[in-house]
Amino acid sequence: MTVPVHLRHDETFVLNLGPQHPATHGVLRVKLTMDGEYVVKAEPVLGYIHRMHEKMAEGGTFAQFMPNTARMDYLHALAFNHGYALVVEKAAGIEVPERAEFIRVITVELNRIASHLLWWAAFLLDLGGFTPLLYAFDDREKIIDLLERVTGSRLTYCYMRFGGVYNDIDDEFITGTREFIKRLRSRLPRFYHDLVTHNIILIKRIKNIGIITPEQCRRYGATGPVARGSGISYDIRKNEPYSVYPEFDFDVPVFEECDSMARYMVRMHEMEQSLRIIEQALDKLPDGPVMGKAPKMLKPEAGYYYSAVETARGSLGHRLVCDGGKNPYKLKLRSPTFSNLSLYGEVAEGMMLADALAFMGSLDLVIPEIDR
Amino acid sequence: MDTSIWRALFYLVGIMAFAGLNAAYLGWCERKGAARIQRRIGPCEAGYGGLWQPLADGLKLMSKQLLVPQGVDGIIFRLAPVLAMVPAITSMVVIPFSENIQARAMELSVLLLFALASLGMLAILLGGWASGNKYAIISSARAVSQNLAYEIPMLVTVITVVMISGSMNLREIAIDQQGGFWHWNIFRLENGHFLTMWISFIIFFICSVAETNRAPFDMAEAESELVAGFMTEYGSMGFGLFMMGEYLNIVVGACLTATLFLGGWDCPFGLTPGVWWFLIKIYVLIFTFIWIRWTYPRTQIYRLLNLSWKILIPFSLANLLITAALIKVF
Amino acid sequence: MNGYWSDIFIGSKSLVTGLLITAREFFKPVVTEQYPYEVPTMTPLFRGHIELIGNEETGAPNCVVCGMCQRACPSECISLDGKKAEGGKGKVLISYMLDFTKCSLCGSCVESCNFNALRFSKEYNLASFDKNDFIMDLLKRLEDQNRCKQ
Amino acid sequence: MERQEQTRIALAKLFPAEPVVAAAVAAEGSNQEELPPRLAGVVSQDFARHGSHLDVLCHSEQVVAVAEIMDSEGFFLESIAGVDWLDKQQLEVIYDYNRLGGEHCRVTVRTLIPRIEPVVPTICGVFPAADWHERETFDFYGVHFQGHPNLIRILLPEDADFHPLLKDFMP
Repeated sequence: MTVPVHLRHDETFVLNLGPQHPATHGVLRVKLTMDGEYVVKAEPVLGYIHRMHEKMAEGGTFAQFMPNTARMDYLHALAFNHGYALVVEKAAGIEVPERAEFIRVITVELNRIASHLLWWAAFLLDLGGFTPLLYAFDDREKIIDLLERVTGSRLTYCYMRFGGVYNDIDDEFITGTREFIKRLRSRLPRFYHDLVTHNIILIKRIKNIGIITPEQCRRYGATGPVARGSGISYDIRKNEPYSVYPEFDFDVPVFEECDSMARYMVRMHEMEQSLRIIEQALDKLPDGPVMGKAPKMLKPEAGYYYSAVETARGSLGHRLVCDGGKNPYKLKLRSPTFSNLSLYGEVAEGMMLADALAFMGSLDLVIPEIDR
Repeated sequence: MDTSIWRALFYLVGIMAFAGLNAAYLGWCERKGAARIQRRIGPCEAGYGGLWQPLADGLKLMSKQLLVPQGVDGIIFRLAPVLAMVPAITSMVVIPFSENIQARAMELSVLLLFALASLGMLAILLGGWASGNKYAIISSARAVSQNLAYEIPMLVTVITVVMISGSMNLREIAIDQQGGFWHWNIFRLENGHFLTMWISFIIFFICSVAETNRAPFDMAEAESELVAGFMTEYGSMGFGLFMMGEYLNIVVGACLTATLFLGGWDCPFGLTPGVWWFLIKIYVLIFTFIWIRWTYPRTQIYRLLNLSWKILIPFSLANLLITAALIKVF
Repeated sequence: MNGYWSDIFIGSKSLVTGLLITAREFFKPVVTEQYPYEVPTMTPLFRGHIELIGNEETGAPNCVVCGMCQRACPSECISLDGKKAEGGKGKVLISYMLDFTKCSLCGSCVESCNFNALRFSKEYNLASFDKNDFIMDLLKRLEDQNRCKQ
Repeated sequence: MERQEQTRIALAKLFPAEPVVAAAVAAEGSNQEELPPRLAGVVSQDFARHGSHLDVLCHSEQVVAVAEIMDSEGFFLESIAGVDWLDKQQLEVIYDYNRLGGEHCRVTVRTLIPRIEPVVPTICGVFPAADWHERETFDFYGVHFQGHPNLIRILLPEDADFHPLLKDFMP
């Protein structure tokens, strides 16, 4: 609600939201100081699923960390695969064949759609709508089946290798993907927009809720759909092109309203853009090997390397420090939701409980990625 | 009217059976309906089509211990689920199922129903309050403000119906609408009431969804915000009674809507009226409750109050005035 | 006041549209698979736990005990042992243990193998009450498979 | 290029004596290993190779001043990372800055501090984003960010008494 409320700071109580709570999607805990139903202070408490992946990276070889990357953002695992592969390839100077890069882009974008579908489903669940969840899962299931076909797993993929990908795609995958594109395109207007986006209850529920100003985005380092919903046209695929993204024609959806609805719309439009990318990639898919020449044991030159990719939630950075050894000397993962969530306390202040939770849903949190 | 003890016993048993069956099997209907809408199968393991599922659920709930957590107000905590159930069953007493099937045809039976509905709200308040849980207390506070806001437009629309029928006796109101759907209050041709009464019907229906705390107005048990709302601390049959009370409230709401607006036991074409028509009407209404629940997301508490105070109350008042004018003019 | 009326009309329209969509879905066939009654087909790349590949003719494992899989494994799930082959060169596998409780099915071992000695099994019904059931003796598994073939 | 140059000049003002040396290092940047340790200063580097345009090595007390310049140039703080150089008995704190849209420019700011008493002033006052990132670095490396309002454990349990990413920590 935009009406300013006078919060009484003397008559408050503390509401422990989580770590086990239906709205926190996992094990996030938010310590809410409440005045009645109004949030006076919100303080996220992290670390309930912290696994110290960065130490694991230092303990093994470069290749041995690859399976771990999928265990952070389990919804957009292939982007984490991709980001890690890119930074190591950058450090070790490995060439990737073009076909492999195309396959990477296709699978990452499919995974991005799956991630957005799941976000949409979970967001609607936060808002109390259960049926859309299953419609989205119906579509997501198709993507997962396709990805299972090429990667061998359904959720925590370990598909990319330094210098290429694990497995080539086949005709069945290509026809399946084309069918899926057609299917989602026909379903988006009805099951997503008519049923939910244009629904007056939803509009009233998330419009003008959770305003994040562009300046707040910059000060807190928010990226991805959160920044794009605040009118900042920043997408690493465009601003800092990596892989073969420059070859495709796609738009970066930007909405100026800064509210939860804007973030919602950004993600809905991103799905359509991802479909466009996949379609073009399938059309242009070159022939050739899917695995380049890469030494079995990598020993990158000592130095500092940074590489960023755009995941479904924002900019994922890998800061790699090498000392010339065969394992990463230091690998820091800059996960997007860690920064996105850090502005929660400032923005949620003065909201009503239900709005604060709707706002939290609109940030698209994946807790294992925050806690790493 | 016959007042023998057998009649009382017959209705006591009949109403209890009707209430019990509905409370149990509406849960099954809800799950099956939701499953169909979501293109799933729903309960299918226990019996044919999962028909024994309510029985299995009931047995499970009954065999569990009623946990009374430390720090709750024991008496009120135990009383609240019963209080949720009793008014709902009692309401059945005045519902006219057909011309001959009605336990007690009271004057002012409409008023009695509203009094009992408010008691049901009290159960939520007490249950949430006695739990001593923060989520439960927020939920109770929401439930009270919501019920308060929605009783006003509901009563105002009922007054319009009462004005048309000239009685507060549900039986009289139903008899007044006999003889085909053009006599029903919602489409009433007489005096041109059909011009406004369909709006009254919609208002009344929305209010009964809100009164029974059903989605999209389930603010009190919004599970993604308040965990389980006032039921957070309840387990076993305490929870079971709350659930049954909720379903019974839906039945009562549907019965009331059917009687006030849809001609009670009347056949739409004026032929062979009977209890079957009444049952068909209430189950269609109940299906609509389920259908609505599995279509929309939840509203926000202040949106809900806005809807009542800014849209429903002005509209119902305007309807009241127009109806009064129509009655006066013709 | 403008927004008031448009909210009511556009809002009601959107609500009716929503109801119509779910009503149409109500009459469509189910899309879910009832698992124990219908089993979906498995993709060729399905990753179950690993298993040894035996020689087509003799049935003896292809493994030459080079230990590449053991070194490639990020979670140290694999422990294998071999002894010198009698009268020949190279080694013979005498035990191959997989600690499946630690395995994350990454497939590094299968990829690192240069002798076509490892592959993913298609096993997925792996529930058990006992943790020890997941410490698997793959050599024994291969022998069992060979016996089944005969 | 314009933005990069502008930022470079703004940052170079912090290191009055050293720009000449820094430029020389940049020229021969390809074989850094053989050169003597880098002095504080700003260096342009190959983006395609290292993933950042400017590499700033500063003294720990300059961190806040650098952050203020980055803030006025419209950058945002992407992350803070620690590195433990056990053999040199030093800890390194790496700040990654980036711009949200506009001309692309990434800046890496590094500072080296003694391992015995790792103290760096906080940049929370400039970028609130640093709050959590600094807490994380404190959590993993024990770097004490002076002036941080709430320097407590973030990812590890509240009662943890170790800093797991230090190279001599063995679980």
